[in-house]
Amino acid sequence: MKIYRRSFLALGVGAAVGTALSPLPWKMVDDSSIWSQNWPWTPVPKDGAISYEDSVCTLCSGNCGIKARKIEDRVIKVEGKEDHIVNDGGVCLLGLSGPQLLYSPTRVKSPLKKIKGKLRKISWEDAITELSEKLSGIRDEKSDKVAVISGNSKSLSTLLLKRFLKAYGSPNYFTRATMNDTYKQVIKKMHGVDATPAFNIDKADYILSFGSGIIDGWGSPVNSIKANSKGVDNSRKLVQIESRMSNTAIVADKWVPIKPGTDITLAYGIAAEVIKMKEPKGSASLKPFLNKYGLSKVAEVTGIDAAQITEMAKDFATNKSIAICGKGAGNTAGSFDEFVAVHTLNILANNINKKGGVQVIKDSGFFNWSNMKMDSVAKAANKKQAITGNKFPDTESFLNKLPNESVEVLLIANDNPLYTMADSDAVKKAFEKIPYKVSFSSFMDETTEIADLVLPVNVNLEQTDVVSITESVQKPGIGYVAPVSDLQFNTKDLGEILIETAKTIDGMADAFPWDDYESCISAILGDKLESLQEEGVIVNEDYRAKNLSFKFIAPKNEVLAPKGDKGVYPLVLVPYDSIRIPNGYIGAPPFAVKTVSDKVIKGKDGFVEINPVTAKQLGLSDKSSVKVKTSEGSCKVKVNLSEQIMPGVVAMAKGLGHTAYDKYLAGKGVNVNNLLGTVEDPVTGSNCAWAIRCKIEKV
Amino acid sequence: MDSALIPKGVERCSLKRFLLGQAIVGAVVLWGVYAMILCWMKGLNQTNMNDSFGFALWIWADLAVIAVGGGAFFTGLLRYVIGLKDLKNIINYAVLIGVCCYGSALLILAIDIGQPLRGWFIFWHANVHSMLTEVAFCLSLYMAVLIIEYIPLLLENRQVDKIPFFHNLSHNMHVVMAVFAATGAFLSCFHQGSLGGVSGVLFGRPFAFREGIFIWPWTFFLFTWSAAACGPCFTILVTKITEKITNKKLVKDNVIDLLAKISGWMICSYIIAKTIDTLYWAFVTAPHAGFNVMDFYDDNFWAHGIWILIMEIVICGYIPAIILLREKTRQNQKLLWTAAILATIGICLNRWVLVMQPMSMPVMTFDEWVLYLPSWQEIATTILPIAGGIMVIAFSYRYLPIFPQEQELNPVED
Amino acid sequence: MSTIDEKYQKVVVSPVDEIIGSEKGSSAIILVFFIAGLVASLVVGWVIFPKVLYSQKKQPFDFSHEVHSEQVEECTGCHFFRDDGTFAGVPKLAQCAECHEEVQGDTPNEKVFVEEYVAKEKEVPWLIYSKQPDCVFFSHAAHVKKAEMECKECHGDIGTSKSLKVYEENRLTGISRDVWGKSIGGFKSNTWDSMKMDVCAKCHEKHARQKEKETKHEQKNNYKGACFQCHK
Amino acid sequence: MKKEHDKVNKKYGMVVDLDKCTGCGSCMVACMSENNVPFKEDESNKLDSITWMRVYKVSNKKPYPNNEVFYIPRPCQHCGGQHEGHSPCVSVCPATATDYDYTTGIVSQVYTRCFGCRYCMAACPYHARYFNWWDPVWPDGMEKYLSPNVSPRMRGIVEKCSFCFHRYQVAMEEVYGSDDKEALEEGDYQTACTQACPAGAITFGDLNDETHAVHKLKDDKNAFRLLERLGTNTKIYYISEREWVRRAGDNYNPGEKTGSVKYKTEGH
Amino acid sequence: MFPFSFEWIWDVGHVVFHGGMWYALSIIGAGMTYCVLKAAIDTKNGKGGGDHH
Repeated sequence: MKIYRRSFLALGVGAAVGTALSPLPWKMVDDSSIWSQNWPWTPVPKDGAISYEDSVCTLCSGNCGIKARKIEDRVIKVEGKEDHIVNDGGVCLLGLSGPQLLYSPTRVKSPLKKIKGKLRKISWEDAITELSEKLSGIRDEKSDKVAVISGNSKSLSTLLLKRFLKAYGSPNYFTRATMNDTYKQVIKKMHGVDATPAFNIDKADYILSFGSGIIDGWGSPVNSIKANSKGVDNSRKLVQIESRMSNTAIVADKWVPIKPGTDITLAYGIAAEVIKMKEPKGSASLKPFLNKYGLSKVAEVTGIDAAQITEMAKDFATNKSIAICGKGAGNTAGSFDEFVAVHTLNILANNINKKGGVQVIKDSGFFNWSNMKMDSVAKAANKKQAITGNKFPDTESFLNKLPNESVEVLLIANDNPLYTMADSDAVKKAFEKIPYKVSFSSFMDETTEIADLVLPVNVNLEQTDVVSITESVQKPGIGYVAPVSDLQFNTKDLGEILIETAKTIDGMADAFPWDDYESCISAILGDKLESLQEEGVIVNEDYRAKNLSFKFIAPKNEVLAPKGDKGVYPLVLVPYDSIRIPNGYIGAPPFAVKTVSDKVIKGKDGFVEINPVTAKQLGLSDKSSVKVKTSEGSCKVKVNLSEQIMPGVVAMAKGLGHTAYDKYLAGKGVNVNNLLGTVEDPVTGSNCAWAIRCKIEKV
Repeated sequence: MDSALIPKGVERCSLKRFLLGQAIVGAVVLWGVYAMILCWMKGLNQTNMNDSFGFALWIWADLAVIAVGGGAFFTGLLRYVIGLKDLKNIINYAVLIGVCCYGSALLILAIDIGQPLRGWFIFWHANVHSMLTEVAFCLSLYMAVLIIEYIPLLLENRQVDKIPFFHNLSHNMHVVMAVFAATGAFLSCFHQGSLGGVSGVLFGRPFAFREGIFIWPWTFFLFTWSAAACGPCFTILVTKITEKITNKKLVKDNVIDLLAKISGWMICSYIIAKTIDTLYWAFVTAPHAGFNVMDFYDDNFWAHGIWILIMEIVICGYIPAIILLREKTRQNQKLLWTAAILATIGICLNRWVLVMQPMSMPVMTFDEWVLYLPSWQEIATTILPIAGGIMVIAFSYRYLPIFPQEQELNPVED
Repeated sequence: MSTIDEKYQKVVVSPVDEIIGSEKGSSAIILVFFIAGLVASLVVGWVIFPKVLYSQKKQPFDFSHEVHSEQVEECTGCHFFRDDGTFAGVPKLAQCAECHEEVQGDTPNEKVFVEEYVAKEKEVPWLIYSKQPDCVFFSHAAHVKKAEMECKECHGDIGTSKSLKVYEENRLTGISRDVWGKSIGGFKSNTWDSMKMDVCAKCHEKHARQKEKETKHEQKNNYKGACFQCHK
Repeated sequence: MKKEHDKVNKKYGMVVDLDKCTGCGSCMVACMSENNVPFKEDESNKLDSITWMRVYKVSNKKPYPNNEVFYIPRPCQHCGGQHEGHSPCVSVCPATATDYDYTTGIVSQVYTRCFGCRYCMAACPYHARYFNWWDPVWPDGMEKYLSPNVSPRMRGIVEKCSFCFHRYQVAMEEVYGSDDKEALEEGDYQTACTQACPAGAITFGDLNDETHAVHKLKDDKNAFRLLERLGTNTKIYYISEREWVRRAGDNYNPGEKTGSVKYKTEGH
Repeated sequence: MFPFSFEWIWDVGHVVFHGGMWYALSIIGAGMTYCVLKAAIDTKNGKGGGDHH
């Protein structure tokens, strides 16, 4: 027994010594650390040959030139394309997130059809048959009961969609009106031409910005930021007039807080002062009308110091100046009167079609559309008016009219109205009435979730398309969207779907004479296609519209009051655009969400920005929970005390509060659109609401 | 039942009672082990540390246990190298406390690092300029020394001692113990210092940064000095607590008094040096970096207020120093208790301040103060070694002849 | 003191007697047990352990470098450099298919290759002996083109091999055994016996010191701060 | 010998024009995309959110309407320390997992060497270092966009901006492989953030090379560095015409003038 | 850690630091070896009785 115990001990000691003298323990120690360096659950990206492929980004209407870095057939990074007319190497964070969108699990991976309340996979063949049967079935009787909601895209495929609806026989094509659409009408009315504006802010010496977020996504976002930097290099002076200090106000030389809605008065007030200093040709007709805008009155209405107004006027009159408008990113239409007032300043500055001024750009004519052959149904329908009447076919107006209209089929492309439109509860209700909704979305967004048929389109890195580049770029042109990635899922280009469908509907085929999408593009671009594909872009050198007339228009409104009863809703809620939170039809990808400040989202909570003075009056402290109520809705958020906002005004970021998409986005913050209502501009008919009255209650 | 294992001539409580007590402590240990496993399996997301608070509760606990464990090396130094014979009556216990403290420190370090499997890189790929490397080397070497100092005690267990080899081993180790003790003191001096250096060299963190000599900031020397000063107080404190729990006098008053007196002189000299250091830091080092010393104490008064400095230096520094220096006061049991507790709190507070405040404090002008509250996993894993230490001490006390004077002071009548 | 002495007296007398009793015989047995433990654990550590640690994997089919190097002279003929200087490594199917569109010769491996891979346009899942872990960035251009090193120096005589050896994979780390080296003890006699970091470092350091002597420039970076040159 | 040493070695650095920076966040995302930076469900706790390049919004703290703000992008500052290589983090790393690359002046971070003691994070006053508290997890399919040039990091280690060192490696491959290309040109090696910045606010290059833009820009009268007086000797320069912005770059005692406390460091 | 490791440099830092470490390690090692060997010899010589202390 005793021997056994001690022998056992000896055996153990021997084994210990032997083990220590063998590689086993040492190799195990080494290998276990190497194991920790190569854990099987940490991905190892596959290596291969690097290549770059050029394209144009279509995630917003900025249309930057991009190049995709690829390893074999994987897109690993999106970069800005150097020397491109729009962005010259720079790129915004949404564009950079392209690969995340391309490989996102929230993408719609194949056509889907709602069967017994659930979206189920179907083949493309079935999907197109389904759509074509649906459309054919009602074409003879009520072709005008089919409507389209499309994003504000200037791509060839969107034009095909417009053509599709026209050839089908419905005038009901709606799009979201932007500041450019309003400005176009101003140009039409004041200069008598059909043209698009562009603003040479990079070459102006003095910029009066009426709330335009030059670096917050306004115009072509990257291009505008570049223009701002050039301006900084040239020591330009930028004056930012708005109630909340946006990023643009931050880089501006001067932030001028203004009482919400009084921009028209200020613009004319400045104009009145300018005219006193210099009297441009033809401005005589303006003079009597400007008499209404005495300095002291303007100061009182706008809440801006009279001396400051005089100073602005003086600077404006003595420099190479430009005035710009279109609030925030300019993704919503503005008030016609306000735009006229601002454009009046530009006329006074004598900068129209001049270097550093407002460029009036005519259509390039690069797209060579053949005459469309329409059958009798289409011809008859084209005489009809759209649901919104003869005004701009704004999606918001359409949605407002929807409750009293019957629409049989609604096609939705490049937009997510259930999220992006004001008062989404009302939109949802209106949508419920429509028996058949077709979504052409790449992602399972809010609208796609309730669609009856989903025809998933390619994302920007898979698309083939041609876009016309106009937004705020000094030289307009067209860009070629090349597919830089293989298709990741069973999706198609919008143009492809439309052409295939059109061919199967009686009477429509003639309007779509091309064999396929590819031949359609080459037919429309003609001999320009080859150089376009090679260069990626064709610039329109001769772009300025000629023979402009000049005409001043008196405003109908002097102050644009935000919707709501001042007694019940004492505060003004301003939704703001942040370039870090894409708020269009594409939800913010994880990269973008990651950059958002903890004063905008914290956990799942959203915030409302309040001046401490206002907060004190309401008895609120930083980070306390509150309920924001407007006439359209209410939501729960937290307070973010900020010195960067006027007392009496509160602000909330756009782009949050999604219910669809993935865990990286859904459920974070609130969708400020739910709180907003629409205000139809009396002239343009577009929604020109930029704020709403609200009240804030402690929770 | 276990009477064969209990040293001769002493009285121990019943095994049942002992095991019951151990079970309670053992439950705490299990809780700690559970938290430890969570940290190892799931990673450090189990803690409330963050990118601003990369060093937090654990590092403080590390520094604190090592500081209070300083009693081991300093008593060892006094006993074996300087030759204060009287201290042989407490050296065993000082070593035992040291083993617990250093064991705790190593265990906490093993949990604290993000990649425990690669912990050995600190030795293999050592960067000799890093204070942490020095800490790791000296800490593990000194741990080895402490174990060597503890082994003879283990071998003196009644049953083990019966085996001639172990008996001889124990005897021989006793013979050369002075060499080990001297090496231990050398190592300990360095790593106590390098622990001070850990924050003292952070020239990017003006709160922690100190001037110094060559690569050694003042905190290097202050840490060694303070550990030597307050460590014995902790030894006294633990001895006193043990006496309270066992309801027995275990060490003669003259031994405690000697240790207390030495500790008093050490604390006194340390706190003067600390005061000078603080003044130099407040009026030279901090302004040099563009700071007013009051910038260092702000935001949340209870977490980072100036009281913490006053508490550390005046209440937990000068007061125990004064108590321990005067024979009359240090021989008053209540005041001795007070001094020992205050000195222990003081040194822990010092380590706390040097770990937490630099993390909390904004350095860039646009930074903000950061508040940090440890998660339960951190607390459990920090309590784990304390509970473990209690168990080790309890077992050792029960089965090993820790206190040479115990029999004499508590004659067994049977 | 007497009590303590008494205690020890007792210790020596009572049960310990038995243990010390049969001293001679027992120490021999103890030695035998000690040696048994020692030898057993040495065998486990040096012989059995490496067998267990590495799994043996077969390549999809066999390949003769010898045959190919008769047709293609340089290694870089197949293992080529891309225009941007990067190294392509093991050839892709398309490259092989340039010659192997049809079955050439009559080896069964050729048939497998053409039928299973070329015809089906499936890349061959080669197991790469010299594959370094993901954290390593190795510039073939720097070594082969700039420093004009021979392939052999790291890869050995693979270029003249008639068939592909068994691929051994470390079960724990997932890395090819050729990286650590065949010898479980980590000993090496040829430059290509191991491809571990210290092998790289040793060579770099040697060159740096040599260069330092020649140019009188401090080559600090080559023995300090060089980690980043190969790690990513 | 020192002079020669300077000539041979590069010192990459960055100059950021804060008057141009718009806070758009492109640099942050370009960096995340380039460097396989992971993301998790909730990134709103900025104390555990990995953003090698982080853009701070800094206010002058004055009440409305005198409040002013600027944005400042903060990558790793690649400190050189008082003598080349004595960066706050490099000198403290116990396992040499972070190191000073003398040929480029870049502070490296070797993820597989790091064992996660976080001492470097304690040492860095810029919060430029990030710990991987979690295992990196990409949603299904998204790992397809990961770049093979940068290893995805494992849980339990520290990571930080590397000045896109892998781009230097890739650019050097071309030099090594080419017969006629002797050295890198300015445009050959640029960081992802520099390249992406829509405002052109970031300039990157070799601070030692007179032909590079940064060489001149760093001596601009309005140039400053963050926490210069601590002696960190950083390689990120900032430019602003606004005095208060420059003053926010460092801590000042009452009465000290902005920019009055430039720290004397080797090589300057 | 070891002079044959490529990370080793013969400079003051390495020599002082590692010198101290190896010095301590060798004392501990040598001391323990001595104790163990002496104890083994003592045991062989039949010691282990009461002639301690």
